[in-house]
Amino acid sequence: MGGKVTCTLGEVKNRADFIVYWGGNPAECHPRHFTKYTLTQKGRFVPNGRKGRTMVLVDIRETPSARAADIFLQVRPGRDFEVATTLRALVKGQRVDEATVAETGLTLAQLQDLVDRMKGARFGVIFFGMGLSMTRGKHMNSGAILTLTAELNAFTKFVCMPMRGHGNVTGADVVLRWTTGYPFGIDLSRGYSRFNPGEFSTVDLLVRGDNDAALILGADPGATMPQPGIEHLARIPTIVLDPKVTHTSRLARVHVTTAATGISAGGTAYRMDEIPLPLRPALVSPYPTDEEVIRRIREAVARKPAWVPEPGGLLEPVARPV
Amino acid sequence: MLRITGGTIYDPANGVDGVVRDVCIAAGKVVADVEGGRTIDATGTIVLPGGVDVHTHVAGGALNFARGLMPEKQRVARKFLRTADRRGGLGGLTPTTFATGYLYAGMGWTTVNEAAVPVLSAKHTHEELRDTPIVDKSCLLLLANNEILLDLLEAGEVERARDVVGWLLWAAKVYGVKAVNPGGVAAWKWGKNASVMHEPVEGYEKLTPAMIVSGLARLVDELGLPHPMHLHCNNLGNPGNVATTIETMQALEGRRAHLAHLQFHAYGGENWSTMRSGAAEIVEAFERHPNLTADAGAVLFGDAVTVTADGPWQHMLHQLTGHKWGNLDVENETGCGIVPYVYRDRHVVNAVQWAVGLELLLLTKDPWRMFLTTDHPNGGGFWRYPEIIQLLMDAEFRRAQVRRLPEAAQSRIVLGEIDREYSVYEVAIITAAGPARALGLTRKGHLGVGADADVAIYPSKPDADGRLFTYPRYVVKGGEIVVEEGEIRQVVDGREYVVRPAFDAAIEEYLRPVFQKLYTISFDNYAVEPERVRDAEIRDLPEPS
Amino acid sequence: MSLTRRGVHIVDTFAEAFGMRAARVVITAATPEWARTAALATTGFATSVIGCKVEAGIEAELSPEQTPDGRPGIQTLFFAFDAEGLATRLVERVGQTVLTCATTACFDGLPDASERVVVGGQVRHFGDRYQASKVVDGRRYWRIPVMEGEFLVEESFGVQKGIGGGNFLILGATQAAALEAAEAAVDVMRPVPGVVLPFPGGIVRSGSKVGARRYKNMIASTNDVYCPTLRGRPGVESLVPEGANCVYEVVVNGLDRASIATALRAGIDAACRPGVVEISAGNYGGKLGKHHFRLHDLLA
Amino acid sequence: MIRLVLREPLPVPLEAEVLSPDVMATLAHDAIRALPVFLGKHRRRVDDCFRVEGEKSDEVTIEGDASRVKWIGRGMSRGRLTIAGNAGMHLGAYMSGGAIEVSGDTGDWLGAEMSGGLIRVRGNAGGQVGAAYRGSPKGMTDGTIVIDGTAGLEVGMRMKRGTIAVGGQVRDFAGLQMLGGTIVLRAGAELRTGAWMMRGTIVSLEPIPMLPTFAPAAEYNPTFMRLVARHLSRLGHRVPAAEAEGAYLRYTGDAAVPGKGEILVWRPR
Repeated sequence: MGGKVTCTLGEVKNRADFIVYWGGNPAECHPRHFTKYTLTQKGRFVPNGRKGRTMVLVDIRETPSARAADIFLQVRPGRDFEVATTLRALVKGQRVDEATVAETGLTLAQLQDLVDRMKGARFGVIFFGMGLSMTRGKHMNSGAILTLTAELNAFTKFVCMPMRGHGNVTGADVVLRWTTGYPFGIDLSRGYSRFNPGEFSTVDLLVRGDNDAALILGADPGATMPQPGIEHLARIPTIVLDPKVTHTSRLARVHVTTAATGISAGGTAYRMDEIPLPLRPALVSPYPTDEEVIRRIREAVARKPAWVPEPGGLLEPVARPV
Repeated sequence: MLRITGGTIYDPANGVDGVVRDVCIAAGKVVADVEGGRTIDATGTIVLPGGVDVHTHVAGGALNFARGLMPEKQRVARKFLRTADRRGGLGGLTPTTFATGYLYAGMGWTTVNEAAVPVLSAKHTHEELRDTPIVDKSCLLLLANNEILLDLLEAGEVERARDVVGWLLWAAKVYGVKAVNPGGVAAWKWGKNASVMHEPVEGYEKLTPAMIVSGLARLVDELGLPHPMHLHCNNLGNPGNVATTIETMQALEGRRAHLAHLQFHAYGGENWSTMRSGAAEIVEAFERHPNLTADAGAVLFGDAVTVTADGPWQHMLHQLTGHKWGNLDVENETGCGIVPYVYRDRHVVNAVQWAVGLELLLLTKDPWRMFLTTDHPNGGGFWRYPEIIQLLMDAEFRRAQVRRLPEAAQSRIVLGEIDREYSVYEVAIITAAGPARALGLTRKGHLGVGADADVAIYPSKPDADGRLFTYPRYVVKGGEIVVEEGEIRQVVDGREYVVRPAFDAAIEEYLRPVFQKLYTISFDNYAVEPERVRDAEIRDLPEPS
Repeated sequence: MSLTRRGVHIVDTFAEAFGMRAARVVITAATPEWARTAALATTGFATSVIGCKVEAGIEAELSPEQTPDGRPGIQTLFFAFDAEGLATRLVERVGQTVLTCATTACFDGLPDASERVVVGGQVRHFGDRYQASKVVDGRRYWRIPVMEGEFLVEESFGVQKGIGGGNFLILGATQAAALEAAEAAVDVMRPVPGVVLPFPGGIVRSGSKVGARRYKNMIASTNDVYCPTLRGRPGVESLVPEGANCVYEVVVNGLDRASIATALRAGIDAACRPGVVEISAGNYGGKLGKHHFRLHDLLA
Repeated sequence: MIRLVLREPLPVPLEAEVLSPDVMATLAHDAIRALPVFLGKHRRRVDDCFRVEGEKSDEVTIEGDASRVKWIGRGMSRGRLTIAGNAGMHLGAYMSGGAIEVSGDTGDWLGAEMSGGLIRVRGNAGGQVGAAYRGSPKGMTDGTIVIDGTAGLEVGMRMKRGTIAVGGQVRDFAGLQMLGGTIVLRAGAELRTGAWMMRGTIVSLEPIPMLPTFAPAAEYNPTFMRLVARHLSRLGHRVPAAEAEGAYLRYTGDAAVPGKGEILVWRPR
């Protein structure tokens, strides 16, 4: 089994001499990534900055990020899993079928060269974006990168990191883990947390129409969900907390305008490498913060007769702790 | 106000060994006497100070990483259903923060020491400790691979190093210093390790693990920290590491130190096929070094999750077992690795490990120096402490377990020949009085007047499994009854212990540029804001000696 | 009292047979011919436990509908003194004669037997870790890569009680008449389910007695009392009557008493024909084997 | 026999792990009606949602569109469960024995981590048939799942033993990280069949796209396929094995692991 081998961004800045971006366009989507953390920064053990680093971009189209790369590998849409799986085999010196490899848009020679460079690196890192994790294969595409990275450590130092989307996804992920034990796709209806992406994850709930209400915070599913999901949001009581009008707020029953976190509301954000950063608001907002609105909703709910989960099912025998 | 009457008191710190008398509580403290208030009839029970866990991993980036890494373990974990006044949670090997509080208190433990905190993510650790109810908490800062510090030690700038340590401790709002595999984690940043005490660390000219050990121990003493340097020795888990551990004891040159989870550092033999217990040698050396305390880090058969800053060891374990592997290197400071593990009684190496933990506890004559831990969750869940206590208190039961081990294992251990049986008094020492003293928590681990009113009241007869200490009748925390008949009755908040060492404030002018060169966040965002720590009890330390 | 059938005198004696352990091995192949080739090889040199450590024979031919893999097959029976012995022989013989034989596969014929011996689980080692196990419908098989493709053999085989050494003697006026009678007997005995005739052609010309008079270390030696040429020789209590000049023995092993009795009854009846003087049976005074078949009871 | 008829369509999912012969076999009528089920976050009685007939039997029939009823037959070890209609997620998960028969479709996680017994689905199944739950080291360890229609993603993910047969096409990642057992795909699969498989057999009667990490070995007629064919024909699924009809092209992989698994693709004469 693979796992997850990663680090904080400073490790990349100070050590990485080989940097792969896969399925992302940092130049446009994470504009400061190159300069602040990865590419052009001079690092403790990479005193020459950009000159001391090799950058590879793997993507389905030649984005502006390609100009920053030393090597651009254009993979056919939806073939990332095949490429990563081939790399896993090559890393271990296994034979692969050249003709089938070619169907990915990359040649065996190109992939073998990439593997040789990866193994030759002193400290390598792979950043994988939503072009990988949100396309056909989803979690298995990410899984392929995670496993490849773990396996490379038999040869040299290698780490990887996901580049997540808008909002503080990482923060939600971190907090949910210590409060419920799981990062996302969590159900609390039986009085304790259960985890099953595909069953409890938002998009699946909405598309199946399993939920009869929705409270939406720091996200705009109305812009990204499949149509059945959007229709369900419009059908049920949907409440949106957002500083601005969004696709979701338009179809919601209630839209509470809140102060923009980080600009006019404080708090803590977790960076993509799970480092907590305090947010210091620069402006004052006439609107309440998300936190305040949620707290007031909780207080209002607390005045109603409390729902307390009842045991009695056989699903999770509450035995001696294991 | 509360009076606990009729119970048999075991309070080793005050020399009380099984005396029937009242414990009186007012305003969260033990007092000489009270008028009125509730009375608990403790007749036929044994009354101990609330347990103190000197070494555990219950909060912060590493443990939270582990939570996300193994949903299959949470799925089978104990469930705490939400009630009107209690939040829900999951138990298991990486419990959610709320469940951590319930599980410790539910067993009679009221103080825990989180043993591994990087400065960079200390804010996160404190957020989790804030959400860990009932128990009081302290935590230790990972420093033995902090590159700013290692550079100063390499350069021999001890004065400045001391100010840096002082500044970092206060920046992180922690209670003490932790050293994990000194130099080895830094080396791991290049995929290397540091398992030889007197060879320079990868990337350094002179600096050796031994120099880091002695240097850091010295700084800790000079800063006058209440808890000595908390040391996870080099070469963890490897056959023959007895030698490394003894070299480390010598490297300390008589300075104070607490050796963590000693079980993992007490193996003889040359390789996995000849690996045997080195407990006798370790204890012999340990007793020659009165400057040291230690905890067992005992392992129990069954599921575990190895969570440690010892990155290189974890990669080894991943390759050994093929189990999933989590690794998180923290810039300039430390790393962490996670690998799920199962200790099997049919597996010779595991059987030896099981025996070594118990041997350390049984061979060490002075219980005030060797404490009960499983290095949770590395050796097994902390909620299994009662199983270890049973093994310590009942030699016959223990031998029966030994006889069930593989022949090959029995020939590599001495556990079968040990007759010692722990008394309740000694149990109170290794679970409460001793750890509290080692941590320098003067109001913990005893029931004398002025002590925090943390009391665990257990039935005097073992339960159906032959165990004491599994289900307390009552647990009192800070004078509040939090557990009754093994059930959580009331959820209170715990405080956090923090030290503020004395250091030259000008050190910031040195640190700021170095920091900005090495790190990726603003120096002004580095330190933990005081308001982030709930109910901090801050202890100001005197000027360095 | 005396019993005759079609003028043939049936001696009032009994055949003495022994309790053994039995296994049933089903061999399938691409054609009936290849199945039979493998079956003959694997049951070859298996006449008597004394010299071969196992007794075996072909029990029946199976149509594709009757075999586990839907190919033509042969059903064989193996007999030995105990399960361990049986296991060793089966591993040797399946390994040397079935594994090696073109297109064959090898299945347990007693799947419901509780007592089992590991056969495929041993033979698999020929696969040098390239073999793969496969469980289908609750039964475990091993797939062993071979030059032809893949040899399939079942992990374990059922073992049950069996009986060896059921027999009768045909005493004829001439060698030709005696052999004719014996062949007639074998023809009607072979089709009986649950039995095999382990000797060449099902017939023994060299009946034996336990031990030897002169060679101390012989386990068995020629049955002198039935050797026509020794009649009248001093010291030989010959049992060959007047007019008889040749004796053949027919030996049958089976899974149970009933099937052996059926086979013996049919065989003796078929052997009662002109030129046969007398039908008798071999025994050791009843001391050695616990299964006795009285000829008169069989024919009653 | 016990008969449960769903009273009306469910507004939200119903978790009803008590709907299994093991639970009901010994219960009297009233006890069955009082069994707890969970409608969303609220605990209800079985008879709040179902009309109940009969008692004390390990023959249980469920009627109506139960496509939102989860965990039916969870961990069942005996008896017969018949569903006249559809069933929701986790049907027969963890089951160790007995038989489940579904006339309609089922949701995801059908027979997940089962260790024995038979599941027969006349309609289509969702994803993760016989799979391991997220993070678990292994999926189904024995038993048989037969689906007449199609199935979704990750069919047989990490399965260790047992047989899965699917009449219609399956989606991506059939046999993902497979550890053993047999998957028979009578109408082929979409992408990434056998990805990262360690051991085990995937049979496809239709040509399927191959990962670059699978290598063709040989065309032959493995004898064990005759056994599989016979086993499945008894369950109404015809699988060819005879030389006369064609042969199987054997691919080995997944070299990424590297694994000892096989994919057998049928080549008709």
